[in-house]
Amino acid sequence: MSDREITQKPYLKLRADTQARDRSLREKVMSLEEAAALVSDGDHVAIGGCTMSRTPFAMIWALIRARKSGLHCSRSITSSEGELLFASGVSEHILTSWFSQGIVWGISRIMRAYTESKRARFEEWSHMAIGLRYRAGAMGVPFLPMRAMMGSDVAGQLDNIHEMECPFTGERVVLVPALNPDIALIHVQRCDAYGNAQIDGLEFMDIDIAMAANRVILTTERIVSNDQIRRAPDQTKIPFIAVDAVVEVPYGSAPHECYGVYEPFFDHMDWYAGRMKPEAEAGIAAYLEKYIYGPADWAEFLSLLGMADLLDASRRGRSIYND
Amino acid sequence: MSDREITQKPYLKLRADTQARDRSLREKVMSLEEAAALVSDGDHVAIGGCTMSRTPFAMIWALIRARKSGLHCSRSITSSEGELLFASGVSEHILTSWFSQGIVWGISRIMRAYTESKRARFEEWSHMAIGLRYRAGAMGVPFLPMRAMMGSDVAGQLDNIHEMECPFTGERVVLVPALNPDIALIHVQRCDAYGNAQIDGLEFMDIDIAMAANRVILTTERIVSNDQIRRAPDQTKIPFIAVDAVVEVPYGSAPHECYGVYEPFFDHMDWYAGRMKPEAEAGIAAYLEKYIYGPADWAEFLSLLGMADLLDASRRGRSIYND
Amino acid sequence: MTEPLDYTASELLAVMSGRILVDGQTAFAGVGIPLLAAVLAQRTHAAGLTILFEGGTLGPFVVAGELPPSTNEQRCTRRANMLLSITDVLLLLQRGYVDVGFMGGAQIDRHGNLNSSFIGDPADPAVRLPGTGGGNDIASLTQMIVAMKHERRRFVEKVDFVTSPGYLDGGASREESGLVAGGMYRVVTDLAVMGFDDETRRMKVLALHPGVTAQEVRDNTGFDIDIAAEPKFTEPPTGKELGILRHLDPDRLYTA
Amino acid sequence: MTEPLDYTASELLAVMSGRILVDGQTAFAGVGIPLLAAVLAQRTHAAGLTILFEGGTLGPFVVAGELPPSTNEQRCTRRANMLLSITDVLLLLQRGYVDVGFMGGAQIDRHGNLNSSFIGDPADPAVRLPGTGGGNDIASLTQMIVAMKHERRRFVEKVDFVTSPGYLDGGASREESGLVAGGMYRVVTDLAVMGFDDETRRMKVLALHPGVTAQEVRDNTGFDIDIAAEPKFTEPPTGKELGILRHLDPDRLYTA
Repeated sequence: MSDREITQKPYLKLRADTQARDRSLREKVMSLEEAAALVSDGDHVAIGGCTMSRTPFAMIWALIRARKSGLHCSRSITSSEGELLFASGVSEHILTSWFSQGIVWGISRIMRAYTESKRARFEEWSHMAIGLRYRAGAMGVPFLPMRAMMGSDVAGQLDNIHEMECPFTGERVVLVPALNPDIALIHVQRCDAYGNAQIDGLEFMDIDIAMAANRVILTTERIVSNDQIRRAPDQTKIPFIAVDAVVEVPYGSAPHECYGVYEPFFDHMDWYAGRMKPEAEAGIAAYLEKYIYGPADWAEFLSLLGMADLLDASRRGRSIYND
Repeated sequence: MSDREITQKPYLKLRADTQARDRSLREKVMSLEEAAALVSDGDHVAIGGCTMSRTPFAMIWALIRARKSGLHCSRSITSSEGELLFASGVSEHILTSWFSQGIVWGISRIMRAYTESKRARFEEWSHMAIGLRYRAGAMGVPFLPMRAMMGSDVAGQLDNIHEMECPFTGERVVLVPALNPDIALIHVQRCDAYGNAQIDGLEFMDIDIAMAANRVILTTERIVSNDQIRRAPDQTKIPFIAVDAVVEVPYGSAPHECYGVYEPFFDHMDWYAGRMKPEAEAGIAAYLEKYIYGPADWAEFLSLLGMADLLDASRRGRSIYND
Repeated sequence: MTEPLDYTASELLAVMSGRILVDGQTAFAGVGIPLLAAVLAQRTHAAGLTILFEGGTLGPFVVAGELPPSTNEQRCTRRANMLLSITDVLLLLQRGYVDVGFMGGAQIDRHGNLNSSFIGDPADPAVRLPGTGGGNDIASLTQMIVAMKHERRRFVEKVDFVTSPGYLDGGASREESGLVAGGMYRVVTDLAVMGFDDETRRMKVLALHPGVTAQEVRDNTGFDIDIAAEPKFTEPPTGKELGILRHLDPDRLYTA
Repeated sequence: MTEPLDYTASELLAVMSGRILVDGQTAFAGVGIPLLAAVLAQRTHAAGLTILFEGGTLGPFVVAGELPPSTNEQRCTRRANMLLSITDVLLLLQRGYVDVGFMGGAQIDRHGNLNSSFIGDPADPAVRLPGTGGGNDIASLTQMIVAMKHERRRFVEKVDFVTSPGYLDGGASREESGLVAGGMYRVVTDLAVMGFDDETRRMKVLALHPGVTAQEVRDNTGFDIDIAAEPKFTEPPTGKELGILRHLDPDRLYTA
């Protein structure tokens, strides 16, 4: 199934695609719907954040509503957003190191249903291998060496991994190929209208993903002035030259967390997990209908989560700065 | 001259050396003199900062006073501290990408005198190659690939550089070997007594150097509480587990600059450059006598630079935060 | 002698694996039992233990009653010494800064290989499990401690899929595969503490927990396991240890 | 027509090389003439030009009268959009984010190779020069613009040492060496603007500066250089351009 593979671009093509982007300091603010139009069916979409943290949930919500298809997704660790991508038919292929809603909720029934029936594919690489694949992409090299994955069946079932002897030390290392996503979705606490982004707390693999991708959509809790960015340029984590769209979406990671702003909406996540228990596929179909396709806009989705949950998640989120 | 080479450690030796370090959260505050004792003759010493910025000048000053010898030094770009290392006899080998006091002062007469007479060696690698060599060391891999250096005589005159074909894309890349310095000297704006360091402004190659080295001496403008560090852990750039000594040295980069604290002492640097003009070697010998060996302590060295220069450099340094 | 204390199997697991950690070590910990055990160690015999999370946290303070649901939420970062990117925190393993990796396991075999990917034929599995996460990296690059329930279906002759490498086929096969560093150090269960023979790299019982018999271990192990004729016994959990655990996890999320 | 304006050779160099930069481009600039030229371009025809410094600065604001002495001081960072590590800013070149590299040169040959390492035999040099810095990386990975004085000893048949690769031995030799991207784009001097033949990759004059003759260029070039029989001429510096330069460098550090 070659259409289920993520292929590597030749270097000159990678450069030409990057050079063709307008990398000048220009305003890129748009709506979720406009940003969704930048994603083409069949694209390799890299998803920022990790598990339930800084997931670009609003953007994924918009992609599902826009009825995208054939997306190859990649993420460090995949949580409920992956279940929704499979169940909505948006993606049949997720490259990740771990895939379930979260340890406390057990094994994902949706992931199991789709992968065991071969309707979708969970391509497993080690956490570090995925990180180094994005990093190779960000560095503009075709591979990076590493010292894990050897001996394991994780490496054994992959055909694009290569072992070599170091020409300097004679040591054996594994080479993993670069990932250069067609588009990256990243949610941040703040950025300016040009796309200079600051990230608080855990960065996960977001910087490498942004620099590796051929296009970057930033969703952000708030848009700040370029003057504010320039006052502390050592706090900029993603530069405007790498960004193609900026969307201001308060609570854009809900019901997951955004560091320092809100923790996960645990009540909703518990309820969601429980909803999958009796009949997973019917459960998630109903969820998609009510929470994804149903709402008129993102605010209406947040209303469905409820004001009490939102306040509680926010209180817990801000508490990281209480000490 | 094999004693003029920096050799690569086998991986198991690199690990064993690291595991033998006490990496626990413990106080490491000591004097410049005590820290200097951690450096052994013949060590590979990596120097943080770049050109005239965040140079660990006080630490180098202490190493020269301690009459170290045979040090192999490496640095991204080398300025007057390299002239002093050569002229004092502390080092006969500097691996760097560029070596002169600074563009505005022309070609270093000391660098020329020592290298042209073959009393010392300036081993030239490209800026990015040095960065990637430290990064490979920090990552625990024996090499990293890159796409520069090919075709040039810079690569041509090195024997520890290797070309290969990417097994995934067939593209040609250059491999550069890891640098794992025996000891790194890094000057920072602030750190705690355990060695958790924050760096403002330009990082240069300091993070990779610190993580690559087998031992790290931090000099710092000031020591702050561990509580202050823990209040913003995303601002920590070098973790305590990698640090072996913490020395509080106000103006520890003088007469070079420390971002946001002071700019270079330009009057002194101009005077110094002029001092080398008529007779470089006699000039630097006199400088060593008066400024390095002469002072009773670092405060006396600063006194020789003069209060007016210090105030002016500080005013200019802080001005970065005026906007 | 006072009355023996009451404790759950999970509490026993947390206490016994926490005791293996040594003061001054740097340990990569997963959430659940490993994290509880590591914090317990810090608050008993190993105040200078440094905890790392694969989400990117170095040296955090874990708040009682606010245990993180994964290693990637902000709860993992409270009063931490440093936050790093995922790739950079994992690279600490490769660079050699980390002494111990500490995680749970779904299935383990006689040579300490862990499977968290597939039950059954990987090409057509009975169950697709959540996968490696950082498990493969941690097991490849550190001395590993695994804490898990001792059940016959979990302790198998040969795992269906090697997600996180132990000693592979035993003997020198791990080193020969290119994994020159690290290796499986201890497996801690609710029945016993296991290690591995230096030569054959086969799992063996080092000590039984109080009241456990050799036969009980054999009955719950899916392969032939070496147990000394006169086995050693671990010391039972103390009131202090149990008190700390219950303070940390008052809702018994991980210790029910 | 007004009186021709007075300007120094360095000012001419800055104006002429600045004009080559295009609005919207991303340019790696060295200090001295390249930086002055880039800022001049921003303040004339290329407001959307992004400047990068190899010290780690992306999109700075250069304050008039406070020109940085190297690309590594805090003066390079004022009101910048982002600061990166040196390695990471150089990797932007490799990843393809940068259009143009812009630097000075000590010695150049007919195929655009630059030498900033050794005068004479590298094994026993007459002069040890300061070396590549980021020059090799920038020349390997971008379209290059070089600004330098036009002197016979600087424009040589073959450089003593290829520090920063141009087209190496001409023809396809650059690509064949593995340098598949970038290449020498323009050489700007106080006499003329040069480019390179698409096939042979030999340097050729594209335009002479006002008042300069073809013979003057030949006299100051150490190799046979192609000049059209009826050469084009550049437009002289304008009062606006010179005014901006003198505002930026009031002490004439770089434009004396």
